[in-house]
Amino acid sequence: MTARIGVITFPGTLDDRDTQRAVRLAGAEAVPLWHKDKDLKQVDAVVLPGGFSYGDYLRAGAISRFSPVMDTVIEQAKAGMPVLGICNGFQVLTETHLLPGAMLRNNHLHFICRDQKLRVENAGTAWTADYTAGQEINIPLKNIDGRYVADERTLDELEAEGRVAFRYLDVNPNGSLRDIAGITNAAGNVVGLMPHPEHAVEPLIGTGRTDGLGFFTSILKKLVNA
Amino acid sequence: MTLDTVKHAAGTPDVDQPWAELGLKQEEYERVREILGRRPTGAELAMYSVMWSEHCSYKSSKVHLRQFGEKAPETDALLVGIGENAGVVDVGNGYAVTFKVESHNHPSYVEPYQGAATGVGGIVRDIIAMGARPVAVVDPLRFGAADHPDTKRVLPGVVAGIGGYGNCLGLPNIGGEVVFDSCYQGNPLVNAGAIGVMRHEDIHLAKASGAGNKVILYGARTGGDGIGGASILASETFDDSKPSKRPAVQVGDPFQEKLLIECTLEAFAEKLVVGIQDLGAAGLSCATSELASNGSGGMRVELDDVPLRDSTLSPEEILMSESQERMCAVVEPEKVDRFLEICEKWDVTATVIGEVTDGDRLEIFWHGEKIVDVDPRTVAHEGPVYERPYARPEWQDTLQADDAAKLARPANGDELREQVLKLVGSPNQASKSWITSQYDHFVQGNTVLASPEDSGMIRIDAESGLGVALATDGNGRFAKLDPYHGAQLALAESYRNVAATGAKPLAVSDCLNFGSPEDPAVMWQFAEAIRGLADGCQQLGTPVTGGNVSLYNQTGEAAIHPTPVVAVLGVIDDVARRTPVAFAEEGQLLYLLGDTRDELSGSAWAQVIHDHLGGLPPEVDLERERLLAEILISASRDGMIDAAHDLSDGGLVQALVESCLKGGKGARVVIPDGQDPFVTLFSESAGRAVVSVPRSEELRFTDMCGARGLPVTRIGVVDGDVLDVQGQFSIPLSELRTAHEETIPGIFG
Amino acid sequence: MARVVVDVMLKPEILDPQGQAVQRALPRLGFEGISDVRQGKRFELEVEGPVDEPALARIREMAETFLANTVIEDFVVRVDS
Amino acid sequence: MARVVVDVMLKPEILDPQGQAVQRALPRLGFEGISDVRQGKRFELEVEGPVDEPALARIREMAETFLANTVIEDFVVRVDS
Ligand SMILES: Nc1ncnc2c1ncn2[C@@H]1O[C@H](COP(=O)(O)OP(=O)(O)O)[C@@H](O)[C@H]1O
Ligand SMILES: [Mg+2]
Repeated sequence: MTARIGVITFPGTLDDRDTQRAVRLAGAEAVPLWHKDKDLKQVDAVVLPGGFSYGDYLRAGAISRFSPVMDTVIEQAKAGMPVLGICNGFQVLTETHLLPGAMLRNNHLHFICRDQKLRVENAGTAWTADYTAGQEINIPLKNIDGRYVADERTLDELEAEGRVAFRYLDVNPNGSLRDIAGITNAAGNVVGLMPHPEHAVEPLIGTGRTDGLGFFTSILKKLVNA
Repeated sequence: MTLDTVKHAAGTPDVDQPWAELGLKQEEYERVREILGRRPTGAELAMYSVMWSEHCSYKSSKVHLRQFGEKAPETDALLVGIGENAGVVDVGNGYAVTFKVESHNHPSYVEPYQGAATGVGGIVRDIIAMGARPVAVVDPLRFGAADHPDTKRVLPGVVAGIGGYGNCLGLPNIGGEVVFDSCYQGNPLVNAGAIGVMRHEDIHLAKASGAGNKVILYGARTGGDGIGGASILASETFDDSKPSKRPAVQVGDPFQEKLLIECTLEAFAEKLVVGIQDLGAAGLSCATSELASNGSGGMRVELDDVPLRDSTLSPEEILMSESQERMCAVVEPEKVDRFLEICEKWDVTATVIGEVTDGDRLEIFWHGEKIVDVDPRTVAHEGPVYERPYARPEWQDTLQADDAAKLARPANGDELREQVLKLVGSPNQASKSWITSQYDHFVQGNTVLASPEDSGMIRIDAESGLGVALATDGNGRFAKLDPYHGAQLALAESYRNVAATGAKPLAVSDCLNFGSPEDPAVMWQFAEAIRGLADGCQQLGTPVTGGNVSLYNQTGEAAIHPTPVVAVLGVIDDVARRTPVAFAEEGQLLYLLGDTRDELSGSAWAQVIHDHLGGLPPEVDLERERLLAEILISASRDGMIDAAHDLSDGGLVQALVESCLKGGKGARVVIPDGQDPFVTLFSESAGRAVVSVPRSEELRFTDMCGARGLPVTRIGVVDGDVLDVQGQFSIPLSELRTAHEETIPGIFG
Repeated sequence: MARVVVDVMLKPEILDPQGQAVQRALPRLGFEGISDVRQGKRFELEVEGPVDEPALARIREMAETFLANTVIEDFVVRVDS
Repeated sequence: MARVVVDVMLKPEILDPQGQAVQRALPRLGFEGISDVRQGKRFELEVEGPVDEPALARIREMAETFLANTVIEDFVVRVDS
């Protein structure tokens, strides 16, 4: 028995097929989910992939957040189902308030695509158990609305509770407050980050590194051992 | 206002029509009347005028473009050739690849962001229309001088537009070019290319057949975009009271296009589509007339059924509108419901607007009245053809006589060092990563190589590792000196770039950017460039599968440099064998392949150091290019080389600097015995590459080159963090990096 | 048909790089004397039916839950005259 | 210090994909009766010194040449009260 991991496609989602591939490479079953369906097809976890859902019009993630599928995702996430939001998926998660803060236009105002070094700050979440706390990884980053902001009180709280899951190293590519690249909710089942682990799962492709595979093996182990 | 119906037109032969304002010549208008046997209706005039424009009819270029067919080399690889939306090439394992390059030059000068964005949108629709999933884009760009204030307006907008559209569409940008030259000041060249992949059986064509089949228009609603011409028609002839305030600028909606891709591919997968055509230039006029002309029957269209964004549009305007993100499909009646369901799933507006008839006329109705009744072939394919006069300009001899040999050369190591830094930091030779980092390279998860590499490479089959490579090149300076050989040099460079990554060159697409065809000198450049390209493709065995012509790129009397941009597509059996440009392994040996001659005319050195353009471009030897390619491909396949970089503008030293910086490793270089250091480093002789060879492979590699007769010279070793040219100069990588990487952000950042 | 305008601006404490970029460019273009620039969004809504208090209340709710993200943005709803 | 507002909207005949996306989403969120949505930009400028006719004229010029892209956009300048 392996785990079933759902990958949601919104109109304008771009990285759904790559994410499915990453899920399969990790050894899990990838289950495509459609934004108009409330039904999650009995998956054990859900990934909200990257892209420009609804063209990022209005605000990134703002329109997708109201998709029927998200009603169920919000409900299940609150009940403990693991949810990972990558890039646009992270933006959707902040719009739903499953994760605090918001994502704004990069401080340099350009789209940026680069290899990005990160530190895994919290290896205790559902999606990071295969990493060690403090581990440095290098995965692609690509976005134009990647600047993480939240008010000081929220930021302090995130830090105090160890909920800053990933921090940018060497360069802060977008002006995110406190170099935050990704965060988790208090329970550790909902994680969001801007960089793209699913683009770093095969040695030949993209940056040529496989530093992102750990996200998908982490969740697989957790689900299979559960 | 009376509707200008066919009947009305027949009864009112003497009405004054604004054919001149619409860009038709007197003879052309007369021919339309002759074809129809009466005067055209307003709607017919609209259609003929856009379809017979230079852009749509290729009336000045057709007679020359024929050579691509006439001289096409024998090949089994070509599945669909010139004449369709894009050519299709067999790449093995049942896969087919379609690719094409197009220009969006003028719109990008007027409105850089939207012009460039809609350029990407247009080329991608051509790829979808062939039945393929688009998998990558490239963007060969040319701007005026880097430090000109208008370039600061145009370049950032163009780059943001290409990125904004392509990124949102989910297409990795894997290559392109950025060239600055003051000849492009008022005429930047924004070319965009795309690649798509499909199975052989999925190839679709733009053709309407099967009487009773339905014509479905789907995608964005039709608005008043890009119909300056039609508003002349609408306002001046038919309704004077109407404001002719139609935007000539089209705004792109990449989100809509992404939906269009997905819903079209889903419809293809369910075999719902008989024929398909994208809507680009000339909008519905083009789509309906081309579909009908290519098909077996006629077509009947109810224009009232076209979904509009602006309810005040006249029928002429609807026919001419260039609203983006629209497609037209021909679908069997019993499959229409399923087709519409798929569109609905993707929130795409879709409407049946007509059907294929068993006649041979294209008939268009408005409010129940017939406003168009034409033979579609006369609109789409039997437009005017001109044999424009051409003549070698008098100044060509003077230009060619003005050789770079007279220019002062660096006299010692210190001067060489200084010029190397100047060269690699000049806008044309500097790193373009400020630009390319605004493009997504990774989306779709199949990118093997992306800029800055010799060519972009995409994996198309994860199981076997089958992949394709694409490079685009053009050198307007060489083409100005000698358009015939300049075009061949562009082909040779692109071909070499593909081979350098380990892929076998298969086929060619091109985008021919020139000045006004009404100038005999420009026409000569154009004719020569095509002759050169067609001869070159014949010799290299790579057929031209399609392309695009952009004329009238000139300001007043001043034309741009003739700029044929050539894209070469290659295939690689296993992307695991690809060769990158980076020197990554200390101790590996550097070999220079090919012959270096004293060829500095038209070079980057002549431009950067002396602002000079004159003389003859480097010699072309296509047999040598073919041999070099074979060696590079074999060496890659058999694991004999770990890095390769072709030599082109900037010569050997430019290639060394790029490969060192990419790999973060220095090199110790020895100038071969008896060679002039300056010529060795800066010459732009064609047919060359530099490779990095593991010591264990040295003998095998040099033996192979020797056996096949390719000159091979050991020139150094990968080592340290300095580029050291022994006995001449030495430059730390950090200093090279600063020079190379800070120029572009310094100007545009 | 009436038009209702919703203005959405970043909260004052949130960094607005777009506004800043505009402000920094102004002196170069020869425009002096602008001490701050903020860039926000303006929505023009065409409302069917009367724009009475219930209608405005609904639009305020729409702005609050959808047009603005109140974590980072403030908004103002007003009837265009 | 006075505040001048510059509203920049796409010309009516130009496609506004953002506004369309918002409008299409509204019924799904339960907001009916909005027949059109256009999305534009709002700039708030803090002006040093008096906002007299010459100052406004300069700001209009700034809007025309810089804040708006008049190929596709219209703008309105007004003093915020
Ligand atoms: N420079 C060229 N080289 C080869 N083929 C060309 C060239 N220019 C145009 N063509 C071919 O002529 C046909 C018509 O071109 P075009 O009208 O631009 O196609 P579309 O409207 O589908 O973009 C296409 O098949 C195109 O590939
Ligand atoms: Mg086409």
